[in-house]
Amino acid sequence: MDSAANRKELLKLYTPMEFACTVAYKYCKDGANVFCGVGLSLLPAQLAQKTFAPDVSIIYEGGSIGSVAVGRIPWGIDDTVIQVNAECQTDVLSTLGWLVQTGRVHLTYLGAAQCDRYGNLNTTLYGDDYTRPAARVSGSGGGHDLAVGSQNFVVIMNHREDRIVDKLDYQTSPGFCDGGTSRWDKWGLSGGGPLAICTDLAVLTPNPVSRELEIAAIYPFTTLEEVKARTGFPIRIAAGFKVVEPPTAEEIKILREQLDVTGDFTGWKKLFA
Amino acid sequence: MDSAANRKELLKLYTPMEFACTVAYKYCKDGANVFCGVGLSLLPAQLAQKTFAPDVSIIYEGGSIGSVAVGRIPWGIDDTVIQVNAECQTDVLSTLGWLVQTGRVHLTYLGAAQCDRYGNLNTTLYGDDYTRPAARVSGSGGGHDLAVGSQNFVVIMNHREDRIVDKLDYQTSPGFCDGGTSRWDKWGLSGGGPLAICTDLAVLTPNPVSRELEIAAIYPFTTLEEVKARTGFPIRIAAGFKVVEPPTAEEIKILREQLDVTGDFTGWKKLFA
Amino acid sequence: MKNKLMRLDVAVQTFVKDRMSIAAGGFPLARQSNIFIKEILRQNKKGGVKVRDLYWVEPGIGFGGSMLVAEGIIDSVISTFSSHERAGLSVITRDALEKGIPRKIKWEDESNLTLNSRLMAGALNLPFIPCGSGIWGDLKKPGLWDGKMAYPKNVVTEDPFGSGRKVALLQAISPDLSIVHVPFADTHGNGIILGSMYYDYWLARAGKKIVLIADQIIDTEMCRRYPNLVAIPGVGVDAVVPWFMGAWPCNSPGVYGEDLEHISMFIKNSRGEALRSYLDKYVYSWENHQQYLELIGAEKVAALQDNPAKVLAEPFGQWILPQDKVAALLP
Amino acid sequence: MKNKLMRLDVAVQTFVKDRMSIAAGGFPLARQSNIFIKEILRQNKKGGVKVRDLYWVEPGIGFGGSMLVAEGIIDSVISTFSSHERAGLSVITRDALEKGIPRKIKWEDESNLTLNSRLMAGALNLPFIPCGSGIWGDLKKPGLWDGKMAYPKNVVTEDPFGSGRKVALLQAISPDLSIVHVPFADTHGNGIILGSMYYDYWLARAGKKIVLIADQIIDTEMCRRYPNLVAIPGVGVDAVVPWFMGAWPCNSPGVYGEDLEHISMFIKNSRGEALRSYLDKYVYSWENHQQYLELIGAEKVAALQDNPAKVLAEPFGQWILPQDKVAALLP
Repeated sequence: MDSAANRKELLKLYTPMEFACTVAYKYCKDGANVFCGVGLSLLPAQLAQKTFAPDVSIIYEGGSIGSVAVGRIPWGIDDTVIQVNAECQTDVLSTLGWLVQTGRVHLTYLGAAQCDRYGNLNTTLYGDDYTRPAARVSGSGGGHDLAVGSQNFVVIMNHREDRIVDKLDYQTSPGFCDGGTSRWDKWGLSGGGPLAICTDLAVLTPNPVSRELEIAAIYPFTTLEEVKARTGFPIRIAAGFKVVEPPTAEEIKILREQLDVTGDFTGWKKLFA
Repeated sequence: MDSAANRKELLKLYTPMEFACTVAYKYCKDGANVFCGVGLSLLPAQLAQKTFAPDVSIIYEGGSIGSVAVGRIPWGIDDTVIQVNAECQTDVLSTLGWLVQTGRVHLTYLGAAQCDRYGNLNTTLYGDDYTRPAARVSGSGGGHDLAVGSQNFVVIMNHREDRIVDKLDYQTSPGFCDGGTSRWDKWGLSGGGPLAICTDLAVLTPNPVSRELEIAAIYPFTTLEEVKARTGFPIRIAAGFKVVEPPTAEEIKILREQLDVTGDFTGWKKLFA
Repeated sequence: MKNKLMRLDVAVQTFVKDRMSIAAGGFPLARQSNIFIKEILRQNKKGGVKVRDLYWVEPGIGFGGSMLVAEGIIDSVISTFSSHERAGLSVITRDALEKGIPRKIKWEDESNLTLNSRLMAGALNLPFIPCGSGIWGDLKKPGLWDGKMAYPKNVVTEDPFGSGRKVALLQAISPDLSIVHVPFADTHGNGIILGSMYYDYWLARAGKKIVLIADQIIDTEMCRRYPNLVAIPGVGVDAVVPWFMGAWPCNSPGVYGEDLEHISMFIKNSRGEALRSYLDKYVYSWENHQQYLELIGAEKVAALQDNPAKVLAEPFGQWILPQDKVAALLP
Repeated sequence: MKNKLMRLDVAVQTFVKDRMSIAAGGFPLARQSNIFIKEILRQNKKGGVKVRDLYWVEPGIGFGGSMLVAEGIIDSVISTFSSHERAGLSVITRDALEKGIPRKIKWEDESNLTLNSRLMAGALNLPFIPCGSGIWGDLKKPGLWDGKMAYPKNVVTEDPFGSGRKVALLQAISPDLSIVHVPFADTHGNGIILGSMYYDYWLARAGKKIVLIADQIIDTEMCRRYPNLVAIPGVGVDAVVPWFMGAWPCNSPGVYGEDLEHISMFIKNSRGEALRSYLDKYVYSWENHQQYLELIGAEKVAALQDNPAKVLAEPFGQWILPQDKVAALLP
């Protein structure tokens, strides 16, 4: 099989982030309480809700629970389109404090600027000087709290050697901390940590013992060599490694026609430009 | 003047607790935020509101703010008659936690089973064994919190030697603690403590230095001797000591016709039985 | 979201276990979980549950709590007061505390701020919370007083940030079960409260499990129209028990007022044979919701509903589900 | 209760002082106190106030906060993120942090739970509060980073009640002033929020002084009918500034949606001359509420009001006071 040709063909049909979303949404279970952040992390729970998980409850940290976005995908958790039909409007202490910290949130989707070998995340800044960052990103928002208390989380992010890194420029949100069982033993954090990092190239999952990220799967348009080259630390291959199947027609139809209609999130409209 | 005859005459016209209420309500200032508890402590703020302090805001610890009781005086802060026309319904953390502890409550009316020489209160039990009290009374409720955080408070209670005592059977709510400035220096409590103890015989106020209670006034139907005899510790006479004037016709009219209509609180109906 | 409606008997059988801690919402005259409490007693008699020693957390021990004490299935109480407000002190609680009738109970006194704070800490999964109350006086002394303290009481400490201020650290309470009576809830568990909230915002959230008892089940569309009225988000609630007049003889503002006549009668019948007869009639004699309502009496129900606070519920009548629809939704 | 209505300019002159801390409610797209922020800048120019160094506390620095940074009157920020959500990061905040344009600002990063908890602690007059967040990572490191730390950051400690659990103790924040935009408030200061509350329940309560900005002034009768919708009790509020469209270009759910077009335009005009022109036009050029509305444009106002979330406010239209009545009530 000619992987270069293969890649070329698939990337005419799907964007890498459509791969990431269609891998990520499968971690969502029907009936689960799912927390969504901003940007790409908004998509998987909504895709799950519109397919196999109609009874999922989507929680936004601002306090909106059970809403279905009206008209367009929200620009943020504070967008009016998710203020319309929520079953309940409460506040940040009730979402991040009560629901998340008591373990009532089963799954959270997070974005990140950087992720280290133990799934710890940086969403704050690039550079080595906090007082004058090379680039300021957004900040923790509720990310730290969700990483601490959510039963599990899944990260969606870009895969570059300066993003999947050995050492974070800023430690915003905990994954498996120092690895192994340190998240619980040493740091006493309540939640279970990251299930997977879904990038635009591959799916990384923690080794069950060391909790170091390994390559669990790659997308068919890339190669293990490319993934390793784009990872900022020497990364192992997980047991059961596989190549991800392309998104199904139904997944793509819902993603493009009902969710990311404008293409702002996955960039799919550029495929046809 | 024949004090015995005098007494007899006045007690045909007013009950002792009507004296207590009409003294107590004058501590209320117009525009003040006033906290009311149960029983007799409900009356003074409402009397003030209906006379010289129309802009008083009455707060009940359950969360009802700004309500005017409909039909009858409430049996408690949880009575439906103050659920009807409140401007705001919130919760105990907002009333006792936020409003009281940040000093936004100017005055509180409290009842008590016992009061000691420094205005500390017992509303919990009689007897010297917590594990088997001679008599259980109600308990703190919000009394402790109000005594801690309210800018000031006024107590309405019965005057007997086992009620105005040297030593409380149970220390429920702080007055001036160990006396002097110990309330602030030693215990670090935020509010200002008791302004007055209005009993069925007299008005006790704290000495400005020692903070020990002194007899500031007695009602015209009693004597200093009687008050001293009914006080469980040797009590001094305050500077400016006086004899209280009987309630005015207007005060009595409002108390009986608009507030304590049934006479359950002050017992006025028994005068005419 | 899931349909969380559950029959009263099933809810008690599912969620109530011996030696568990239960936090019950409301206030002595308001929205106490009286029907749930009665069903604990009924199931205990029928063998649906076997409960001997409950650890009971309630702002003020009034009607329901007193019945549990009377039937001897309370081991320990954390509370701030015990009374039926102006109707009088709780005779039953006094007899238990003063005379050990029908058994000695352990009692821990709190203030309304310290107890509500401890429950908020539980709801937020914090092990403790500071408070300005509980520094001076006897509230900070050990409360559960049978000689074997379950845990130490308030730890007075200084602000580590250097303000010099003293606070009491209060241990969090995360009850095994929180039960709260609300006038309205939908099938997803979204609970709406009208009138004073008392502790219920945080008391509900504090439970490891959360059960609401609702006078009326409403269409979720009402929650979507008034999402800011939902005080208890359904996403965290485990079950909703529909039971009209479930708080009686307490009030449920918007739906009915307190039955002061009945509460006064209960206080007068709080001892010996009179108490036995009372419990036999009002707790054990009836078999279903219809008989329960008949026991209260149609006239009394109508009178209690005809209450000035009904104005609070006026806008919401159109979303109340009819009884047959609720029955069909009950598993 | 007292009439607490106050003109915008008077409110800024009354409550805003240099070197004070201000906590501002909302979220980057929602109910930010934009008109109050603009008035701070306007009064600063006119001499009504003289503000150089504010200590700014806000969940997410978006439109309003960015303007204050752009005009160089922010000394320090405590926040959790800085962005206009999907519209993009705050260019102005980035320029200040990365390049010191127009001046270097001090920045302290929190998470949404830690910052909201710190404000709740302030509202409850607690010196600190524990939290499960802020134990691991860099959020617990000193934040206000000019070399002279104003105070130590999170103190990680163990539960004194022996659970073995670790928590971070977070220092309380009691801002000198809390400002919160609400769709509805009455003259007594009772504030109603529709849609997500974000931090505002506790952020409002945390202020030593509390000012609400309301799109509409409602008759107190509405509060009496829907007392459970009052999120911010008037009894603790110091002033209410009536200003329709005051949150624009953010949303005020129930009244209008966010103006994404304008926010995107603002981001594109966040530097140099373009920024100057933007501020001249949108902050300084107008003289009164009518001119402010004209600047937005009647068509735009109508379009933003015609928003699906208007359903949330539908039941309340009858209690909105007309403009002339509000004007008459303003001292």
